[in-house]
Amino acid sequence: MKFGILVNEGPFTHQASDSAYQFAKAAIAKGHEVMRVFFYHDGVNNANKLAEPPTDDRNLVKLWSELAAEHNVDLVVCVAAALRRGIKDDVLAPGFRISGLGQLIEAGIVGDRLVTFGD
Amino acid sequence: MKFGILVNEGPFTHQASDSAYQFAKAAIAKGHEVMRVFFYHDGVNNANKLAEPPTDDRNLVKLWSELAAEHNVDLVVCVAAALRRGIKDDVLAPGFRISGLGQLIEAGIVGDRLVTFGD
Amino acid sequence: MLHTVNKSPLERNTLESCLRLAAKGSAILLIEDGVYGALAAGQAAKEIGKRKADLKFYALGPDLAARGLSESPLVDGIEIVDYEGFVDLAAEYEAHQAWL
Amino acid sequence: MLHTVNKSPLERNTLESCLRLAAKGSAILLIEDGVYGALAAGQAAKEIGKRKADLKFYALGPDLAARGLSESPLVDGIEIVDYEGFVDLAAEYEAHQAWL
Amino acid sequence: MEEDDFNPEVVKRFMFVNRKAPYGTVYALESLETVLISAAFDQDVSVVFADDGVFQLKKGQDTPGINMKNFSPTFRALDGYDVEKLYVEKESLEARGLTEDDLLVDVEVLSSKELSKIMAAQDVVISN
Amino acid sequence: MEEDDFNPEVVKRFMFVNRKAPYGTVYALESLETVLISAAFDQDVSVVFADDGVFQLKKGQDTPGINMKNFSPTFRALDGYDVEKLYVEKESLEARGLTEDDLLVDVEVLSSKELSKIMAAQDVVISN
Repeated sequence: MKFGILVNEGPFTHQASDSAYQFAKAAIAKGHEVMRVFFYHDGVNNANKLAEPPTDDRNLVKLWSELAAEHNVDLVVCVAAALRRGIKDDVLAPGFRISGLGQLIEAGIVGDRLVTFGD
Repeated sequence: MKFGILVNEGPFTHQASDSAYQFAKAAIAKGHEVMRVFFYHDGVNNANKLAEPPTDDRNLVKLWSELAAEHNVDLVVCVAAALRRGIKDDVLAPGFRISGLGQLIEAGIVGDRLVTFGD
Repeated sequence: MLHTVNKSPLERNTLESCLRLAAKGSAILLIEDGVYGALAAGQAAKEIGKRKADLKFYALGPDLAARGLSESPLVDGIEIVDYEGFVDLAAEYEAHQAWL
Repeated sequence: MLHTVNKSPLERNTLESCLRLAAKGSAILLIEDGVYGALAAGQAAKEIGKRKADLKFYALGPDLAARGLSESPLVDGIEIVDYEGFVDLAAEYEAHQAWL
Repeated sequence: MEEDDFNPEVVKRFMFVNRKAPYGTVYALESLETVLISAAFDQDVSVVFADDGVFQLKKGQDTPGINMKNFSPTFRALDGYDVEKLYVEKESLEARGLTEDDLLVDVEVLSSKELSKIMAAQDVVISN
Repeated sequence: MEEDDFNPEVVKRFMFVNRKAPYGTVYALESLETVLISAAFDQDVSVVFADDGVFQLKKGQDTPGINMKNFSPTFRALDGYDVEKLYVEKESLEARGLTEDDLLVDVEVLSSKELSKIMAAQDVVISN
């Protein structure tokens, strides 16, 4: 099955990004495809490569980048939400790309399921 | 009177930063001193100079920088919260400085009032 | 103590908790989405009414206006203030507690 | 429809709204702080009980464990799943609605 | 994604669920941006207002005092984007002392029970 | 700020109010960091747990399954920082079916009324 995932909150402040990541990993482990993760609202902050959590804490930005590299997951950051919040190419972590909201709607059309995580 | 202000949320997503800014402006207009604004939790995102909201929307990062310049307000970003979220000197807007949580406690001790804005 | 409540009483429990824990003689200022709590037709009206003898209630005018509530009947006795009035309240009461 | 609720029923109105609007035959999965709604001793237990004939209820085990609730009695009939179980539910039901 | 995965013939039922008040958070505004974009994809789009989301449609919003943009006129423009199914939950209106006359656009007011059935029939539900 | 503004003799009553559950949001963890720092300033510090904040003190937290750090043991360390006034609201405990035995540190359980009086006497209240 082809999953799209919507993440509405940034890393660390809310558990949304953690839950979405665990869901994506479990879906892939079960043989499903995670075709796209779309980051909207404060979710765009998941793409900030400058994030440097304490060494005994998880680094969600890095975890998403690794997931993209290993399993060919398309990580899309909404351009309008990102501009407003100062997430630009200068700070974009590997594996993320900035694009339009149309990519979210497309994931809804093309994917079998869209699963949402937020505050 | 000497006010300290605590801002717990980033710009745009929650009204907290707007309310804190309006409060600070009104306090200064009434002849009070705003000695320090301390940005904690997602509040550290208020210091991201890359933020570029639509031209018909307010730009909170810029408004805070201007307030600091015009009225000598000390804008302090919590270093631990900022590191976790990727707010570093590279992206720090004018007028903000990164420092420790002790600056919040100190504002509570030295100021006459600490006023908090959050989610 | 000046208490601020910034969430709708129909979405979160902050106004309820504030009403339970605010000591006699305190003031409660409703700001941001908290101003929905000031509506006479809202379900928080009764709870606010119960504490009107003990507490002073205020609502932030600019937040009411933004939400289209300038003409809406508010709970009897709630005073409308602007940001300067907010500053006055913060100066008048010896400390501030935000119910987040 | 698979519904997820991620907030405590004592803090927010999301579980209440979900219970009001979830159609018969749907499943409700409690995740993150939503797992507090699964507690047998909690005030949401009664409301969940009322819809047990219509809806299936699940709670995410890792979120229960994180919060120290692994040994706590849950509302009768709530099934515990892990993240893979969450994926199975998302695949089994034809759409997902997050109550945020 | 391969280009040929995209089948322009597919029409899915997309529902946008608005349960949050405007201005206190940005969700209402950013959700509206998503609705507008979705209109370009020729899907079967509906928008639901329930709980405090009904306040998004309140007449008379006047925002200069909080220095934010009043985006409520955009709801009136939805019609021009062929987004015509706007549903409001009756129970949510009533709990807030509002009636249809308080709303700035024409909507269909539905009971929880009626709304519940429509929600259950969606292919994609986007909430925030 | 001028250096000479800082008077080390000042002792204010600082209260940290925790009303949010752990893990679902970061507020509980980051608030605890503030409490620890405050200990270095020789103020009169107290920490309140009310509403879902009482869950922060629940015994048996076990977080590897959600890949987050279990910070609850730090509450046990507060004593070593001379942060000894931990207040829990009785009504909040009861509404959640909890008793003092469920908590991982010694606390003072107070009624809303008693807690209300202590809150009213604070100089600085920090909440999140």
